[in-house]
Amino acid sequence: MFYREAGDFSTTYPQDSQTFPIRFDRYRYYAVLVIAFAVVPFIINDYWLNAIFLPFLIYSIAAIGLNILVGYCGQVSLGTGGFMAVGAYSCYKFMTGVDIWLMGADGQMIQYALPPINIFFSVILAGLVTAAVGVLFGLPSLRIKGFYLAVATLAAQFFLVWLFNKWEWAYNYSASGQINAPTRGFLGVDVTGPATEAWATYLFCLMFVIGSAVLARNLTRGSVGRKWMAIRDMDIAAEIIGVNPLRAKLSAFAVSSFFVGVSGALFFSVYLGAVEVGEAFGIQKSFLVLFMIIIGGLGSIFGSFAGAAFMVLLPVLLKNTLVGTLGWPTDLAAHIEFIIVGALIVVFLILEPHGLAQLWRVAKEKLRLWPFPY
Amino acid sequence: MPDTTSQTADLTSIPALLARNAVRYADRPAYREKEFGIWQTWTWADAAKEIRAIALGLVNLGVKRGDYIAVIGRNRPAHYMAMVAAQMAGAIPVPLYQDAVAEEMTYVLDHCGARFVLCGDQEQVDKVIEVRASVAHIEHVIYNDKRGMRKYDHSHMNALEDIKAEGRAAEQRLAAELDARIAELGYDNTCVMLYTSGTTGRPKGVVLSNRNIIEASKSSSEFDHLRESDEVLAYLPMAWVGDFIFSIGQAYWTGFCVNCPESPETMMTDLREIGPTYYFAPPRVFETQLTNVMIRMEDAGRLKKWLFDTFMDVARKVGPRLLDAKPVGAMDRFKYWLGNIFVYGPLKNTLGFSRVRVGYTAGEAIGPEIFDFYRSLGINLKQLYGQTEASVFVTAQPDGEVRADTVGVPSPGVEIRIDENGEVHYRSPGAFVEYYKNPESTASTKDSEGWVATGDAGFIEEGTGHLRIIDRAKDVAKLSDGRMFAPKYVENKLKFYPNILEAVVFGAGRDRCCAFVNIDLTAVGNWAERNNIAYASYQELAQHPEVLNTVQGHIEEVNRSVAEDPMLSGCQIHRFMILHKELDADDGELTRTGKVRRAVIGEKFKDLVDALYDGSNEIYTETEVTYEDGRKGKITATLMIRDAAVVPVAGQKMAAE
Amino acid sequence: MKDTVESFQTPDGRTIGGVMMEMKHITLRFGGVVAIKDISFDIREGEIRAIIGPNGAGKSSMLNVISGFYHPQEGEVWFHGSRRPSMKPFQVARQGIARTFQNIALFEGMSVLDNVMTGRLTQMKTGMMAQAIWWGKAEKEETENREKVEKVIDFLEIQHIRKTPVGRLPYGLKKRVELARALAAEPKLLLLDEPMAGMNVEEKEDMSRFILDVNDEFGTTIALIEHDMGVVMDLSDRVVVMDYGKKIGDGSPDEVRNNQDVIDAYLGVAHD
Amino acid sequence: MMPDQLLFAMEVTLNGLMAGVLYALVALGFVLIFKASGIFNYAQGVMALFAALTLVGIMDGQVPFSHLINAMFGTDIHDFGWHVPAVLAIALTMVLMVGFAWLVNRLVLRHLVNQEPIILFMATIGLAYFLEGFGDIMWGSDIKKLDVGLPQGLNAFIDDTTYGWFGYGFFIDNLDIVATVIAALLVTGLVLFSQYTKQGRALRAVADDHQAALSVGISLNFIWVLVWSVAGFVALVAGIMWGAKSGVQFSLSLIALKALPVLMLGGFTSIPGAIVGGLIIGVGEKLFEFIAGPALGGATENWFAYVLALLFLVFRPQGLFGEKIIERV
Repeated sequence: MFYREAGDFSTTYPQDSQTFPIRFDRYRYYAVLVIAFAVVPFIINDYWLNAIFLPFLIYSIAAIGLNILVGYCGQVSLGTGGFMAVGAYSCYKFMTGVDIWLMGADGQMIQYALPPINIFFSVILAGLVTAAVGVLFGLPSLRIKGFYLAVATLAAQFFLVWLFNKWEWAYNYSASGQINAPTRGFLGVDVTGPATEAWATYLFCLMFVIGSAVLARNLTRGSVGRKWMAIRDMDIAAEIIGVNPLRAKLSAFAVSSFFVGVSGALFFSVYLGAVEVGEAFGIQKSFLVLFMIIIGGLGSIFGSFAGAAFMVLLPVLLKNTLVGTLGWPTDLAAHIEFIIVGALIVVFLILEPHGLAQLWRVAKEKLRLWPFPY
Repeated sequence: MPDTTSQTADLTSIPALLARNAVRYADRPAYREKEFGIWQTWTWADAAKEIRAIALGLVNLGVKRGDYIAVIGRNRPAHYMAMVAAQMAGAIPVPLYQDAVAEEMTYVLDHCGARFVLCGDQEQVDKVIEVRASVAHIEHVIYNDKRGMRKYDHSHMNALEDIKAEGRAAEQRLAAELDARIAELGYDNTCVMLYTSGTTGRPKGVVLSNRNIIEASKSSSEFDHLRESDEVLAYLPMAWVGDFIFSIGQAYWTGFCVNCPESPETMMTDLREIGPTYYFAPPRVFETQLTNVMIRMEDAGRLKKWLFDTFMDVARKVGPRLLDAKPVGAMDRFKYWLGNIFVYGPLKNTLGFSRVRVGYTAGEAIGPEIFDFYRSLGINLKQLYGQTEASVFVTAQPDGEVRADTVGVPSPGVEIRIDENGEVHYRSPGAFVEYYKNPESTASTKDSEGWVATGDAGFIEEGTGHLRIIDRAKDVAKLSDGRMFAPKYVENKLKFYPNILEAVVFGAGRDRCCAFVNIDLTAVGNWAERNNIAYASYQELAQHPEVLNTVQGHIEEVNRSVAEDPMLSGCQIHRFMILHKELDADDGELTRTGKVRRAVIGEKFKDLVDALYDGSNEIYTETEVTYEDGRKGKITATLMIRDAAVVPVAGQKMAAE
Repeated sequence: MKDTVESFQTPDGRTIGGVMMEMKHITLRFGGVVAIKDISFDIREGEIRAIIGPNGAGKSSMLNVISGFYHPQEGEVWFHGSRRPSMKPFQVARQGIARTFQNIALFEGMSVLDNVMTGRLTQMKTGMMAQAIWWGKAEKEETENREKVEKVIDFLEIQHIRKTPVGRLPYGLKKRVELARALAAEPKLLLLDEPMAGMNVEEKEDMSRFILDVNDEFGTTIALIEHDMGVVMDLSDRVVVMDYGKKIGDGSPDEVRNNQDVIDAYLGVAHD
Repeated sequence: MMPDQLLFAMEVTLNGLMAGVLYALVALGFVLIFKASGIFNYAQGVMALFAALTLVGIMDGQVPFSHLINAMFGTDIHDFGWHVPAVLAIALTMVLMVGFAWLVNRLVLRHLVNQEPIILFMATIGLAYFLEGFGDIMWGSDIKKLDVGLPQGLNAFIDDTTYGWFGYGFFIDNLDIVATVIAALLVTGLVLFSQYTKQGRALRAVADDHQAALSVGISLNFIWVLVWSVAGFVALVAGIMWGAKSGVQFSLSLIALKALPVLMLGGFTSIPGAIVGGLIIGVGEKLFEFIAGPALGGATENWFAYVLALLFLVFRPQGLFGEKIIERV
């Protein structure tokens, strides 16, 4: 209905294959950016930040990551929690200064500490480390397919969580076994630690979100993305037309894990501040993110955002209505949330396997054809 | 006219205009074509280079001054460029209808004596090779699309690309020669020769000089304030004068961009993508489009349908007034504004008319409600009256004085007079030079003072000064009792009904009028579907009693309206039948531009005509038809004949007593 | 030796070059089952080579051997004059061998355009980083390949469905898109596995025309499997006939047509 | 006399074997459903939890949904104050599980036929979530003791005999022994069922080829309800065992996860595979913990099974007893 496409044509291939080929969509996208960068920071407060914006932004990154692996490359992973943990802990090490033990002249082990790295780069490095780990656990994907692989990735989940429980080096030998984010700044503004401004942390995460979205889009629109999708849709045919399955799958694992790692790093350093691996990055996290992309829409970057938003908002709403309004006990609300989420997953898989993104697409088509029905 | 000549002294030929545009609009788009998924674009600078290269190539190929170069193919930039290139080389381009049947093409190619023929693709080449057998003077065939051409004998054949390449290579050698030829071009050189798809007899080659084309383009462009930023979609046959004026004359004069669709099938989507600002279409196109809109809306949900109906009512009320900048109440303005959001805007968008600034329709009369529909949407659709001999423009409707039943006031620089027996004559800078190799018809149409007979009967409305066309002058005849018989006038009224595709009215020299009717398969078929009436074929549907009733209803309405005009009241239809086949250009029943050939039809279906008048109620008939692939076949049918109620008028009473 | 015969002209004026690919004594087993038994034949530059035979004759298996999907227990595959080592299918593809599949193997989740673009993957070289940045190298490469692909799309007359998801297409068009995907790779050797299976007469005619045009315009060497004898005889320059995994005939359509074993095989004479 | 280490190892192995049998039991639930409907039922573990919760709830005469009711109407009801004998309670629970099986088939599976396995897998994850929340709402999420009267504590007999032999008494819990016996019986029972009963054969037929099964007039719906009920039954038993051992609580649903590696080892389609796989995992993780645990800081059971299965799969993708996959184009 609002589309005016007459006179909206492309004279070059880049124009034709741009992310938002339709002018109207393009403008809407710019509008969203403007609001996100120039409006929200001024009105945001701590409640909104911690209840909605931070989790939404950070989970969006994770969802994008997982979507690349599951939605684009068709390799199901249940190890997201574990990989987020890798991101979190490596970020912790980088921002506090990695310490290495070397054999001294006298045969004694001596500890050397590298200087702490700026939080921004710590997050990115954390992503890279996670990518490496991801590749490692992705190796079996060449031999194992479908849910055999899905189950196999549980190994990553459990092993990694266990690892960060037992490995003192990872949490700097702290007695509690927890990791705590020290106060760190970016461009002179504190983004981690106890005393941070809402707008600062918000913008810091937003930056990463936009970055991730753009990178993901670029990767999925070109040859790399086509390799992934080819593997997803029909791996045998893909190999016969010249796709190297191992490289395609591993690259998907790497990229996916990178984003997941970044989100893990932010989740720990910016959002929680203090983390106990078992509860922060348990198997439930893996499922949560998986649900985000199922409900949001597999193989769609927009879907990743939609799903994240949905899964973040749902509990908040339930809590506000059941606990806030009706005054029910919290645990009850939690259980009801379980029921609703579970039911939703099933319903979505039955009615709209392509999730919110597909609903959005359909609605858009209808608007473009308006007033005609077809 | 010396004055205008002096004004545009330096711009007295298309190549001259090109040279100007190549500088003034160097980086503006001159041509676009949807190919390989995107709109390939040529700026005026590019176009100038391309065209020059082709021109050199032609000279190199041995094109001499005054040669005729035939161009056969769909609307493509390369073809337009080739025509201009031909002019540069001193030759005269002769665009032909690509869907012309071999024998038609043979005649034209033979008549114009073309030494060179440019073909769009293999299909056209094959035709020309066939023709070449009988037409000796065709020396060389140039083709644009290389697909499937590799196996052909190339001793007298080239791809346009190669010509271009050779041209570039020959730049050094032939530049001087070419420049000389370009310099020679003046107002009085022939610009183009166009064959009129004569409604009767052989097509005639209308010779149009640079003066004709450029003056016509100039004045019409100013008339509608066309600018270099305008966009047109070139989809009508290149051999038709209109396309030449829009896509070359006006385009080169104002420097706007000509867009060519990817293929006839994708025409509608391409139209939508480009969203032209200046648009021409014959009434047929608007008609079918409206029919489609209505059919598609039939299946819309309740809400959408309600929105559509309510707001279309609003539009009909205030839309045209707004267009003509007449006073409109605030409430209505608001309603219209809403409607624009919910209906008109999206509708225009889906039809591709969002950006249309000036839209024209011509060729035949357009149904008032069709015309009003588009105008009420806020599309500035107007009518003009013109013909090949006039380089299109005789009259046109100025903004703000647009009506369905007139064809407007004389275009700038055009004088009009109506002679004693009602025929319209005009004199204008656009008036053609002559009919090629045909002095006698030239003499019979154009007199010594340059007055040209249009062959149409009409009159100038008192007060408004608008011209109204009744019919072809020669078709305006008398009934046996001497009353006026203007078949076209009635046929048009009939054709305004969506159910009726074509109508042919007989009555010249007879005591009363009878008619053939063609039903519109889309509209009627759709109606049949919704009333689940099963039908196997066009004929079966055509003879369905329900259909006959509907058509009879339409005819009787028309009779009533015709009766209102005492001058034409004799033209009421007493009996009619629905034909068993659609009238078709391939069977010679219509002209290539889709006008009915009354004589031919009267001859071909003599048995049916007689049946109409001998009072029988049905008749069995056999007819030969030509299928798309050229095969011939026979169809047989038994046709119902119905009587239609007529309004008794003074004239008849007297005749009765 | 006939394998070394130099290029010659076909009646319709196409040049057939020397041997491009040669299969030497190929034997392929699945467990106990012998799918192909000691078969040898060659494929020449620029020719249309057909492999025919009744169901279960091992035709598809042979194609799978050529495209490196199956690895024969015995025998050698020679390509461009050198023995081909055991390769993964994607390596074979990169040698310039493209194929279509008997039961269409398009990527249902993608548009026609993307499917055909996947055919170019072997030619696209920019690394992940460049892709992630996109502007510059990756975009340039994308555009260049898009141009090539659009030529193919134009050639096979599928412009109107460019952006349609392949899932929505009718069978006949899917086959054409698959051919487009294979062509996009600009293969030296094109393998067609029953290109006309399940098509109606017009579709078959179209497809034959396209196959001939491909061979004609691009000089692509084509090896095809087909049931429809008539089609095969019209299309191909030379025909290999297989039956129960054995080669029972090889030669020009006419030679094969008059070969007694072939006639028996097709009339279904009992095998002893 | 033997070196202590070896004795410990033997003891550990023994315990491992017994744990393994339980793994096998849970794994069977998966195998059944997978064979019959190609669905990898992630919800199996939660079913066990749900079954156990229900059993306890019924035995203690809890009022279902008392939480919810109290929250909604401000009432304060908890239980009916009666106690249901174990046998009856088990029967009732079983009925409930059958009902659940029917619902699952009716509301979920029927709408997902011919979807890729992975979609179905995700659906069962959703199912698991639903059931978990549902169970908690129905019976409350507090840890409960489950006692259906199984013997518990040190088995004196084994202790004495082994002491007699090695001068070191093995510590074996009676419950484990009972569990093992029951599990063993159940396993044999299931094997016999699928081999020798009409339904069993039908089930196998379906597993081999849906179309064929349909054509010989076997109702898919019936089979699915059947297998889900059987799976429910298995879940119930497993629930009782683990419940009795370590109380009924959320962690119980994780034993399902433990069964996954078992399946990967044994192959999703093979009953003997499930059994052998179960034993391997059981023994393997206990021994590994016994040998390498201390060095690694313990709690290696959390992941050992998975990593083992993962490595194993890399070399034998189809598992121990799974059929070899031949790819075709």
